[in-house]
Amino acid sequence: MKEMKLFLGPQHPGMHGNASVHMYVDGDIIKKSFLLPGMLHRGFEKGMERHSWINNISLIPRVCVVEPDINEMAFAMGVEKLLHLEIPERAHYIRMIILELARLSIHLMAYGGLGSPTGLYTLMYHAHADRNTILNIFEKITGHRVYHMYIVPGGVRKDLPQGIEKDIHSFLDDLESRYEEYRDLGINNPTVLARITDTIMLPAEVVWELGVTGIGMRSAVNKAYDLRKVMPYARYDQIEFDVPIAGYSDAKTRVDCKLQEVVQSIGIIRQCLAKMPEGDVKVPIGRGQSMRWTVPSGHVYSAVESSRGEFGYYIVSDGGTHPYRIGVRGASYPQGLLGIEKYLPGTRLDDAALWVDTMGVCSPEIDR
Amino acid sequence: MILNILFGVGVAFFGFVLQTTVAGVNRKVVARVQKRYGPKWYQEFLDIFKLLSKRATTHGWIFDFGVIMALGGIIGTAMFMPITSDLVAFENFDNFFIFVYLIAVGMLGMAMSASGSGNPLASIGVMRALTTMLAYEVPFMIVVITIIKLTGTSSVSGIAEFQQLAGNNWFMIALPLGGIVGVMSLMGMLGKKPFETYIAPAEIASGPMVEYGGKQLGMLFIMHEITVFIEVSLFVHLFLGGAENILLFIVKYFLVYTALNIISSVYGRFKIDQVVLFFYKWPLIMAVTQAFIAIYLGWVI
Amino acid sequence: MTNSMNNVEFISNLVENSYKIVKKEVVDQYQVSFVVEKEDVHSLLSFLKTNGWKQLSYLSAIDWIDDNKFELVYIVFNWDKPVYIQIRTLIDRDNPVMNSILPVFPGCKYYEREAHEFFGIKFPGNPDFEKQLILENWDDMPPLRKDFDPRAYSDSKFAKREYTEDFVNLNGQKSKQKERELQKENIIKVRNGGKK
Amino acid sequence: MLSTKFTVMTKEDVDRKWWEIGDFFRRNSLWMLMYCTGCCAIELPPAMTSAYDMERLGMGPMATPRQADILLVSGYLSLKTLRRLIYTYEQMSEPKYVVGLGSCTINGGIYHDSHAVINQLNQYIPVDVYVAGCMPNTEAVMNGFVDLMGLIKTKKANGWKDYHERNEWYKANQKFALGEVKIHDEFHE
Repeated sequence: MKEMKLFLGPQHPGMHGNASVHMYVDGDIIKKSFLLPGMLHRGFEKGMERHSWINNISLIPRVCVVEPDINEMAFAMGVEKLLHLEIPERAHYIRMIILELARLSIHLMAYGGLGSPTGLYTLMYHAHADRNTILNIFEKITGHRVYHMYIVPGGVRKDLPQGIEKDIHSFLDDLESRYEEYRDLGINNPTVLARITDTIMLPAEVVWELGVTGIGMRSAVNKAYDLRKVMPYARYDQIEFDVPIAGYSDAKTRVDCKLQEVVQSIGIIRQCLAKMPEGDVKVPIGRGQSMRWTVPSGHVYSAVESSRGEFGYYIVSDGGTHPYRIGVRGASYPQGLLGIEKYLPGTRLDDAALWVDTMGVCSPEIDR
Repeated sequence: MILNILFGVGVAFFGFVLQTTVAGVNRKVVARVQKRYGPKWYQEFLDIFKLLSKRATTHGWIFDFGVIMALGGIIGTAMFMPITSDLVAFENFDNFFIFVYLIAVGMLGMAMSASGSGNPLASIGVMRALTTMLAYEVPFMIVVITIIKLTGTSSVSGIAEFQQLAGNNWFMIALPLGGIVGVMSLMGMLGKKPFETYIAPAEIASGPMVEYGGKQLGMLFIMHEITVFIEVSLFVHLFLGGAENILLFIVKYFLVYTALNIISSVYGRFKIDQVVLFFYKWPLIMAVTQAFIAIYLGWVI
Repeated sequence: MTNSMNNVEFISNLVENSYKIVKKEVVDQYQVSFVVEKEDVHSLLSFLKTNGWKQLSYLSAIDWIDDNKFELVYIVFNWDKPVYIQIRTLIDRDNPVMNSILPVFPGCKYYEREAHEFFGIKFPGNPDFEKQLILENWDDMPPLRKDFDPRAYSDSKFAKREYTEDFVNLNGQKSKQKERELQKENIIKVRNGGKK
Repeated sequence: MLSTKFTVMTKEDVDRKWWEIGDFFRRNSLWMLMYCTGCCAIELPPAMTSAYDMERLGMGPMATPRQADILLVSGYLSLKTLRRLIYTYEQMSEPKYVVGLGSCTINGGIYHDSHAVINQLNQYIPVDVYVAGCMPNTEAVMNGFVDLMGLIKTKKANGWKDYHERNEWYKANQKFALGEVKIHDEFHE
């Protein structure tokens, strides 16, 4: 059979984001595939060098659009490490609430995104309806639905509004009550189950070889390798939660881990809301006019556990008002760019679209 | 003769209008399943007439001729369809095998024009459409042949009359296994969700209809609506005992189509090999046992 | 996890007594960075990999244009003993060549390709570091170097939207400061019960 | 009482009447191309799904450029995407409309000084409706679509005609910015 060249290209309903997968297909089986990144390149790291420290806060969340808060957190933690700055206790808890709400929103989106390649549009509609409630809560807290610019170096921009706990609690209870219904609609659905079992397998040595982290690693290596546990930042050590792990990583286990993480995140948010002390939320990181704040020179790498894996900022400052160099280590770089050559060949053409959702790839992260 | 032909064209037009309104209402029903308000009930009409009002690119004369052949073939098939036992265009021409034969003409037209469009995704979609057709035809044929054996006639209105005379004892209840196989292969025929692999947008960008735009797509939408009308009314006549008057026919038609839509809105999409394996496993076994029971043992409820 | 402070000591004296370290910085209990000579990088990375630092988290370069040097950064991480180790080395800026670490960490294939595209560093040993990865038909110098000005490139290649300068010149007007104070006292007076 | 004189309709009166009827159908069933070119595309899932439900306006996502009416340029546009966008735009069937989401399509937005992002979209393809905002809200996106319907009704949404008339100007701009519009990799012989 003559091999056919096919695109899961930039313009394709199966491709969430904007990268082009070139596939050599023989019949329905994919023989060779590689990713062509760069569609969303906008010179991000060059842009960060041209903005001052405080000015970068508006540019930072725009790296990955699906989950902007982890960028702000990684940048803020990096700058605070360079400054050896201690931020107030309440700011830590507010940061954790924002991060876990962001994790809930992206897990719901990824779980809903599972619906489009498998054809289950009802799941997509239900999941996006819930995600929209989270965006409304974010709008109440930070003023914008998607880009919050809320976690700044030195704490959090402003305190939580009055009565936000009521909204968050009502949303969490509602989501928890419908959690079983979500499982029946999606993962226990016989047709979806038939589609996602034993496809896009990720063996453990590929995890170490490429540096895949996050759910991909935890579901393949069967160990609780989660930065929130291994290297607890922002008071994660005072919150009890466990990390879903599994020994065999195929599309179904990864989606299952995602769903269990949703339950854990709900628990975390409840504990944070309960344990949150009173007090101020921000410590200025310099004196005088904010555009002229300087950060002592040094090299630091600060990493945060995003929903897709370890997301890190490598910040180099030469003591000036502008960062000298900021490198962004996207969590979907290894599993997106490198991984696709390893685990797509051999699967069917229909499973190629499943790769984006179960592996959790965010293409702006790859080409910054 | 002219009167019959006019009457047949009227039936085809009635089928198109009926199916488009029912599909529009169904989009609202499925929307409610998905927690939202659906579009206007006449949205399907708007879509079709918008498509007809647009200019489109053509990929050679096979591409255009195939669409015309598909639409002509399907309208030709719809002309023979009996609405109620007495409302039929050509008196004794509404034989079941005419429908099976003429639908193949429509499908062949679409397959020819889709592969004529030169897009690899379209040829994959066409290959999948024909394999799915192969898959659901076999069990459906076995059940229909048992029905023909029981009723003795192969004319669709004759079968409907047979069920009405037998005290409205529908084959759906008389041959329970046959009814289930009928529903499953109807979902395969309509391309409803579990078996929608050939229009799978997420994998092959809406399959055969990749290169269609504007007028050709409008004609294909009309063809799709009339095909659905043929298949659902065939099911109504064969399994639900036809209808004495038009109103009853419309009600039965609406109920069958809406039930299928609701079932299909909570199902994912099989891969093409899973579709064929599925159809050659359970429906085939059920059809054969039903045939054996109905014909040799004569147990008919 | 709790004894992470001596993790850092464990790894620093492990590395110090077997390699010549130019500079060592301990950022905090989870991160330490070593600056080494260019020749030691390969052996140090494979030494760390055998000791458990199996994951290459990040590889990139920094352009120190003042002292005409590129600085390559390798960040490795060990999930059992959570310590990020930055291995940094300085290479010459005019003819930047650095042997690829593909045999040690296969995951570095695209990192190096990107470093070549944005900095122009050559990585012999990596089969396809020359190919273009992110930029397409790029005709200027590698963009992440310090002497490349994106603003000039953008002005020259992409037309900007011209906004007409239609603003009203408000200088030299009578200042309204007095009316504002008058209004404020009025509001305060009305608020504590005075007549309007 | 004035008797309404029956005037014979000339050829282009009839065409204009048919075109208005066509506009009514085009207005009420706009199909949007499923192509997230930038970061404003994250506001589309809430618009398409149960939260704001674009289908009430008769709009829905379509898989291929042939079937779509609206090309949504959502967010910043890097050079590589612009090449693919020009391919997609030229594949769409007439009358087609372009909606520019986000301030990055208007004047380059936050990436105005970047070496890889174009600063003004209507230099390269004709744009009918702009929706300003750095990540415009979902209501703003829906409002943009309703504005587009108004433009179609008043026959002002003829960007595609403009693309025919000033084709050389557009092609010259594209060549100037992109250097070379054709894509050269082993897939596009």
